[in-house]
Amino acid sequence: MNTTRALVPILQLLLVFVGGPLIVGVIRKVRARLEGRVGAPIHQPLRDLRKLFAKERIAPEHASWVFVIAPAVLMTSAAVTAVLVPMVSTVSPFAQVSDLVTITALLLLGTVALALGALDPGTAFGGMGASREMTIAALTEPTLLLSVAAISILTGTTNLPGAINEIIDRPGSVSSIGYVLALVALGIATLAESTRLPVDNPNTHLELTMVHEAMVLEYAGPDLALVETGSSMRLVIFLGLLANLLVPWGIATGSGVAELAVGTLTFGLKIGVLAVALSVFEVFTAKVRLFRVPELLALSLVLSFLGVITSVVHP
Amino acid sequence: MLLLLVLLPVVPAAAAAIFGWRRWVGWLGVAASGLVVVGGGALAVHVLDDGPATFESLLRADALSAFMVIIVGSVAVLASWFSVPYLETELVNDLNSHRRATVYAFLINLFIATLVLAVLADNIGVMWVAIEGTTIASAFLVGHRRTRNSLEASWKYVILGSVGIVLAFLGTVLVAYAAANTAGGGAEPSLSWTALTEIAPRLDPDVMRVAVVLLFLGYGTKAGLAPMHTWLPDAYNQAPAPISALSSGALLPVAFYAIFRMRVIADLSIGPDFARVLLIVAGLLSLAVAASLLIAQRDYMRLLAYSSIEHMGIVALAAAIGTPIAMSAALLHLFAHGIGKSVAFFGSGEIALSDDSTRIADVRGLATRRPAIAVPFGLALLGLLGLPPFALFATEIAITRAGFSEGLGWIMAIAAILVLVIFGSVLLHAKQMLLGTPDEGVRGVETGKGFAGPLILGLAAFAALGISIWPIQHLLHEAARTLVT
Amino acid sequence: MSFAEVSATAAMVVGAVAIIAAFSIGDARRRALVTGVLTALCGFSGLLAASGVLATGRPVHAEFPHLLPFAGLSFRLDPLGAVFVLAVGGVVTAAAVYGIGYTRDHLSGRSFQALVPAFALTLLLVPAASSMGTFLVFWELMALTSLLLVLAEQRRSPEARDAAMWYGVMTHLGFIALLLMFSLLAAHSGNGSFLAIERSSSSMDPALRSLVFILAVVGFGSKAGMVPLHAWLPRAHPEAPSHVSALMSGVMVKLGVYGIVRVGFGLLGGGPSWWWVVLLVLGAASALFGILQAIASSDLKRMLAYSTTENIGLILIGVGAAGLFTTTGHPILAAAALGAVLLHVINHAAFKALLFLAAGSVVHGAGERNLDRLGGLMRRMPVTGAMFALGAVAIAALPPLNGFASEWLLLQSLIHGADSQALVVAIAVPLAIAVVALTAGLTAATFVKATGTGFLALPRSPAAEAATESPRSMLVGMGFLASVCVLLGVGVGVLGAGIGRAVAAVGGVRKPAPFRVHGSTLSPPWQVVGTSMALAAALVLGVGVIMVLLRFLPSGGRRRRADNWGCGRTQQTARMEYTASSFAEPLVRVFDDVLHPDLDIDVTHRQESQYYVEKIRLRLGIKDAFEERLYRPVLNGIHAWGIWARRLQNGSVHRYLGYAFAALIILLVATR
Amino acid sequence: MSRSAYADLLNLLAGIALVAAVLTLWRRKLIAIVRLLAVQGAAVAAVGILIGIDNDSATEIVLASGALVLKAVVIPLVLLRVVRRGSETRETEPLVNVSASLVAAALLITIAFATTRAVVSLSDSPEAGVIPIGFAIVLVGFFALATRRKAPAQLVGFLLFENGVALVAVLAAAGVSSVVELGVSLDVLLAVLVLQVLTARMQDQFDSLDLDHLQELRD
Repeated sequence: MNTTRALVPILQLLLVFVGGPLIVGVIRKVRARLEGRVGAPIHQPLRDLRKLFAKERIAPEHASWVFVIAPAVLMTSAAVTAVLVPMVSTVSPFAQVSDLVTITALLLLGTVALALGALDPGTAFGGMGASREMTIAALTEPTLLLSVAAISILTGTTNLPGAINEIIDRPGSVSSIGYVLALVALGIATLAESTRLPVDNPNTHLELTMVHEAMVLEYAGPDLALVETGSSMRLVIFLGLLANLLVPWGIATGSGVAELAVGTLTFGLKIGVLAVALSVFEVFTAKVRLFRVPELLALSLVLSFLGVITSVVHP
Repeated sequence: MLLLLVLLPVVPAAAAAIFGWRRWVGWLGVAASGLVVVGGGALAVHVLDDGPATFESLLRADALSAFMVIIVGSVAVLASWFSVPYLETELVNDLNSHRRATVYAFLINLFIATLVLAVLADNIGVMWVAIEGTTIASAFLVGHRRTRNSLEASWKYVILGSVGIVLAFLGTVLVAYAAANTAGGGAEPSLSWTALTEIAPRLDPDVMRVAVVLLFLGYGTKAGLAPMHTWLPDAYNQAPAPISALSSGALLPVAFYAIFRMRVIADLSIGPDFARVLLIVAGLLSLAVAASLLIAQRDYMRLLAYSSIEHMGIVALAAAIGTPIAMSAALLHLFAHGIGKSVAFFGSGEIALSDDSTRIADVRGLATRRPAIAVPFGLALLGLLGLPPFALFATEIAITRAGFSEGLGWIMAIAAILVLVIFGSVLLHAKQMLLGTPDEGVRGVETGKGFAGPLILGLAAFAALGISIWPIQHLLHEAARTLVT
Repeated sequence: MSFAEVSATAAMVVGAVAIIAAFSIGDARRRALVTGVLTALCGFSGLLAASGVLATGRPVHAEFPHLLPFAGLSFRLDPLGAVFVLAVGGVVTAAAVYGIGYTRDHLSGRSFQALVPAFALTLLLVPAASSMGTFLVFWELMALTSLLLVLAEQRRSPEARDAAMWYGVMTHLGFIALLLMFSLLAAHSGNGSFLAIERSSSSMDPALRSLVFILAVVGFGSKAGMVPLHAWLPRAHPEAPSHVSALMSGVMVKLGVYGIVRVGFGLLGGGPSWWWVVLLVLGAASALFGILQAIASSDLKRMLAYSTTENIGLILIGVGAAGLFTTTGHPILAAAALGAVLLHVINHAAFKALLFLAAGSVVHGAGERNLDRLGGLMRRMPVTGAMFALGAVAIAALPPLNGFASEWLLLQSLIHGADSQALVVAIAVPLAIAVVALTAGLTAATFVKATGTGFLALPRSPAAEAATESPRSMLVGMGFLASVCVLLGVGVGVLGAGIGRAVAAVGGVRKPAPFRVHGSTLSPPWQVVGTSMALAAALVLGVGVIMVLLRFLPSGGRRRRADNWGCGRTQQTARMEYTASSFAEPLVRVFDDVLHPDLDIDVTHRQESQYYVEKIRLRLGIKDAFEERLYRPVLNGIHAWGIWARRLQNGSVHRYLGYAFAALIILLVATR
Repeated sequence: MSRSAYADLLNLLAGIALVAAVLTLWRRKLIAIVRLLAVQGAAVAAVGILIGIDNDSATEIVLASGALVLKAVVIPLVLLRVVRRGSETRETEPLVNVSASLVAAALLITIAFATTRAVVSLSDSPEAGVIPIGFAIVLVGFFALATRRKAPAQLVGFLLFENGVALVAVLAAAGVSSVVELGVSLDVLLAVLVLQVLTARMQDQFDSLDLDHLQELRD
């Protein structure tokens, strides 16, 4: 019986590791279609990764060990978060440890590692990317934590599987305006954290406007692959978190194998829908000027704060 | 035995008069003061065992006067010990003539003798004569340097001092008058403390109220309490350092001794509140004057003078509280302040000799240039600001606590804030003098090794009092008990 | 004699021997070594004593009635005090070992070497004091010794002298507040011992109790560097020698927190909820203001000092929340919040001291404190760089290390406390969560800036270029603290039982017990054990696996060193790098209404044409808002009062006689 | 001598002393002021002698006559010698102009009488009745001391002040023993001598007796 429990983390890890690049492929495909282009096949990012892993490893001459270890730390934080966040089933050996506050801290660890890795080569663009990334991360942190607070106040616990079970069993306790506000704020934070369009244009080539891309300019070969997969895994984790909090039904609550299969399928479906919605949203919005981003994040902060206030007053 | 104590300092005075200033005359003075301290100790033991000792009707010693003799004696030892190298340096660099050194040696011992007499006097008239004697003895000491400023200082010192002291005599006369015409009539009413304390409850309150005001103003002048404090900064600025130390360490406590004695009679005759209000007003006024004049002070001798006024204000507040703990804290405060202030004055004396100026702005980087002076001077200043290893810390805490337990919380709070302003200003001025990089070479006179002795002994005593008062604890407790009605 | 008593007496004896040794040993180098070792032993035995008390829960007593006139000394180390003595012992041990190498050449004077053990002794004794006189005397001795230590390098730097001035006056202000507070308490309870005060303080009338609490917050807040009274902290800590500023920033400020907890919960046994809201607001203000100043400052040690204000702010938020929960009837939540506070006290002591020691090592090696002139130290000073990076990860509350453990627990107690019925809690606690969250994000940004610009990329000045690794003893000192950070990060359970006893010993707060909240059990603070243990293992394992897998790639894991790509430009120089000021510029721009940066840029054009620029110079000055608007007017007012008062003593004998005459007339008329 | 005549004589002498004190506020020339001081000294000493005769105790009479010689003759002569040696003989404009001084003197006399009402009521002896006048002299002397610009004038003010106290002492002198009386007068004599030496020193250092030179020691 507990074999399936042990299976869940490995399944989730594989699912996210492979699903990440696939989702990026899907977003690019939908975007191309909407812009009237054929666009590359969905599994193109996977092919790119294979190519990158085959290349040789390069590092700037005066960079220190930080440059080398940064991609590995980013990848690990993403992997550990993937294992913790209940995507396919709420039953897993790490359920006790899977806590909303811990997850936000792990994601912050990944961002900090990447920023330090970007500063190490000492190029102007690395510094600029790191500075902007840390500014945005510093301003999204309160939003994340406040929405986490709102959710855990409503569901009574910060433990994620416990919260999801709570929502599944008693949807009534969550159906308050506070919950909606918290999720909207979480959505904005997701866009900012995974550097999607309104905050940063992922496929821009103009260095001055880049945030995420500017940081990884100096990485090549396997290091670049690690960074790319790490970033895409973080995107999937965010989308999974949003999906499970918004629409938790379909996640495996017991430990039966059939339930697990159903859970995986529904998770895949939910992520696909969200990815398409995201790319449709990206087509219609333009990148916001860097010094307008704090105002956007201030909006999400206020929303999440209101979420907390209303969820406190509500019960 | 008591007469011996009073006459002890007269011996070196006579030696100075006959032989003029010699090194051995200086050391004789130190020995005499040392004997005074030892005598005081023996007296204390004697008094604690079998009650007050008397000599005819003139001298009487109870626990309080024994403690005061110890205070006067120890400050006298430090001052006369420091005078020896001080005068030698002045003579060697011919800043002063041999004749004036003789006058100095004669008068300083006379000064000590009158102080001891004042403390041991049984009759308030005799005490008055002794305290007026101190003013006269120290008048020429203040004018030791024969400059225009020292003349001005001594003129103000004598005029203001004598005016105050004559007011005190008027008060004494009124007390005698009241004693003569008390309801009981009684035999020939003498002015001795014991007699007065017995008949105090039957004294006429209205006359006593006027008498207490006059006595308080008179002895308050000698104690340096505001608004009668104005002579103090000028006198300490111009007087040679050992004399300022002796005056600050011994004369002010003796004046306070008179105030304490007077307060006992006042409390018995007109109730405790009258004297308490007077002392509180004087205490807070002194602290306020000291605080406001220390903020932008430019002269480090005057700085030490205002610090004396501040500490006398604190002692006045302690006396106002009146509980046994507050009184023993006040007495220990007088003792510790005397020693600490003497060390500070000795340090400033050396600085004046070595930098030839008493202005704070002219002295820079002393810690690097002359650590031998800077370290004791700095430590003494820290002690005077009430920092722990030294005694004033313990007394200030005890006084504040006693103040709050007597319901005088607000007054203690105001006093604490003024002490804070003083702390900041003195720290700023000390930083100006002691720290930083020294400028050009030595201007004044090279001060030799002889100066270190009294400084180190003084600092050791100052710290020892702060750590534990076990040896004099019983004496202090007895002395405080005599002052509490 | 129990184990705790033996180690406590050992600490005192060894400390005294260290002071004597400092004065008696002639040779400078040997003196530094012997004093350092002895101080370390003193600190370590203090640590043992504290852990003894925490393990058994039995306090250590000592009485010396004859010392300190009118008061006598009496000591009682109970579990609450032991938590702080634990932090002090650990940091003293590390700093002393570090000090051996650091002060070998330029600070090996007798007086300096004697002051460090004296300072350590006072730090150990303040939490152990159990009567008014004892507490005040060691509090003031601590202030005096640290003041003299800040002056250690006063010959070279005028800032050290100003810093000592600010520090001296501010600490004395705090002392005066404490003196008045303790006098109020002692007046009411009759004698000065804490036990007597504790018994009788409940019968004081509420107005006096509030006055006592306000005085406590002012007195202890000024020592802790709380916002309105923090001005001395960013001045004094950077000027002191690094191992002393590690002691000051790491543990001395914590004794301010100890004071507030001891008075607020112990002596007064809790109070009305507005007390705790005041503390919460002050804590939030300190946290925000501290971290914003830290981001904007490019002086390494000044940034660390401001970040101390921020962490003290977080701790005060925890204490305020704990107090609030006791008043609104949630004793278990209060215990959790207080547990978080005590845990963060120990954790912050560890990583802040580590960061200051690393900064000291940078100053020792590169001789430069300004981040804009450092850089490239990770390759030149690998151990110091690694230590600083580890400290930075810990302070940014990132998972594997101890910063995360206490921040996690603080947030847990706040979140679980938010949904109580009382309106004041429903408003204050969410605000607190928002502030804690914002500071967490900003701290991460600050320490990425510090580590990134300070240690990585190319050195920006010849001094940084010629940097050399510090002597071995400094590295050992830092290593000890780093291992403490990792140990507390991974195995925080080791402290669990002790902190539980400390919280219970505080009084006014119930013993922490596990409780069920909507399905999940939260047993403060032990539950964090499971999380951090597993997390740390997973992270380390993950990174290791990935690094090994990279070996098996077709390229065989060999790494080719090549020039930066830098979008096609070659010839990389240090001037192209982002400096600390430029890194923080976006955040400074976002928070410019708090920081009031005065930015002036002057551009020098070439003679030939106005369009060609020869040189651009940017100067970014950040003023401390409180200093400008609060301290400056007060100081100017006092100075004006001083100048005006000179008229009182203008030299005319007539005026002096006039004073005497007026006094005589007024008194005569008054008594008629 | 009958009681009433004795009381009237006492009042007369005390009155003369008070008038002399008030007149010093009025006169401008230093020599005139010193002469007034001599008159006042004589009057106070005469009161002493009168009381001595009344108590017919030889020591009191001897002491009072000694004081008479001292206060009426010796001190004024010494003062005159200093004033003549100095250049200025006129008191410059005093701090408080003459008319204001006289009004102040009147005010001070009323205050003295008011404060000593209790003292008079305590005992009905004729000497007690005269004490308020003694107090008035004390206050007027203090005022003179505080407002004169010249050193000798200030010295005279101090002596007036001291004579007032001596008068009160003699009148209320039941309990003050002879030893104390001797000590007091000795001290006062010494104080005057010290001030004398200082005035002489001021003369050769500032070659002017104006007290406004003594203002360098300030904060």
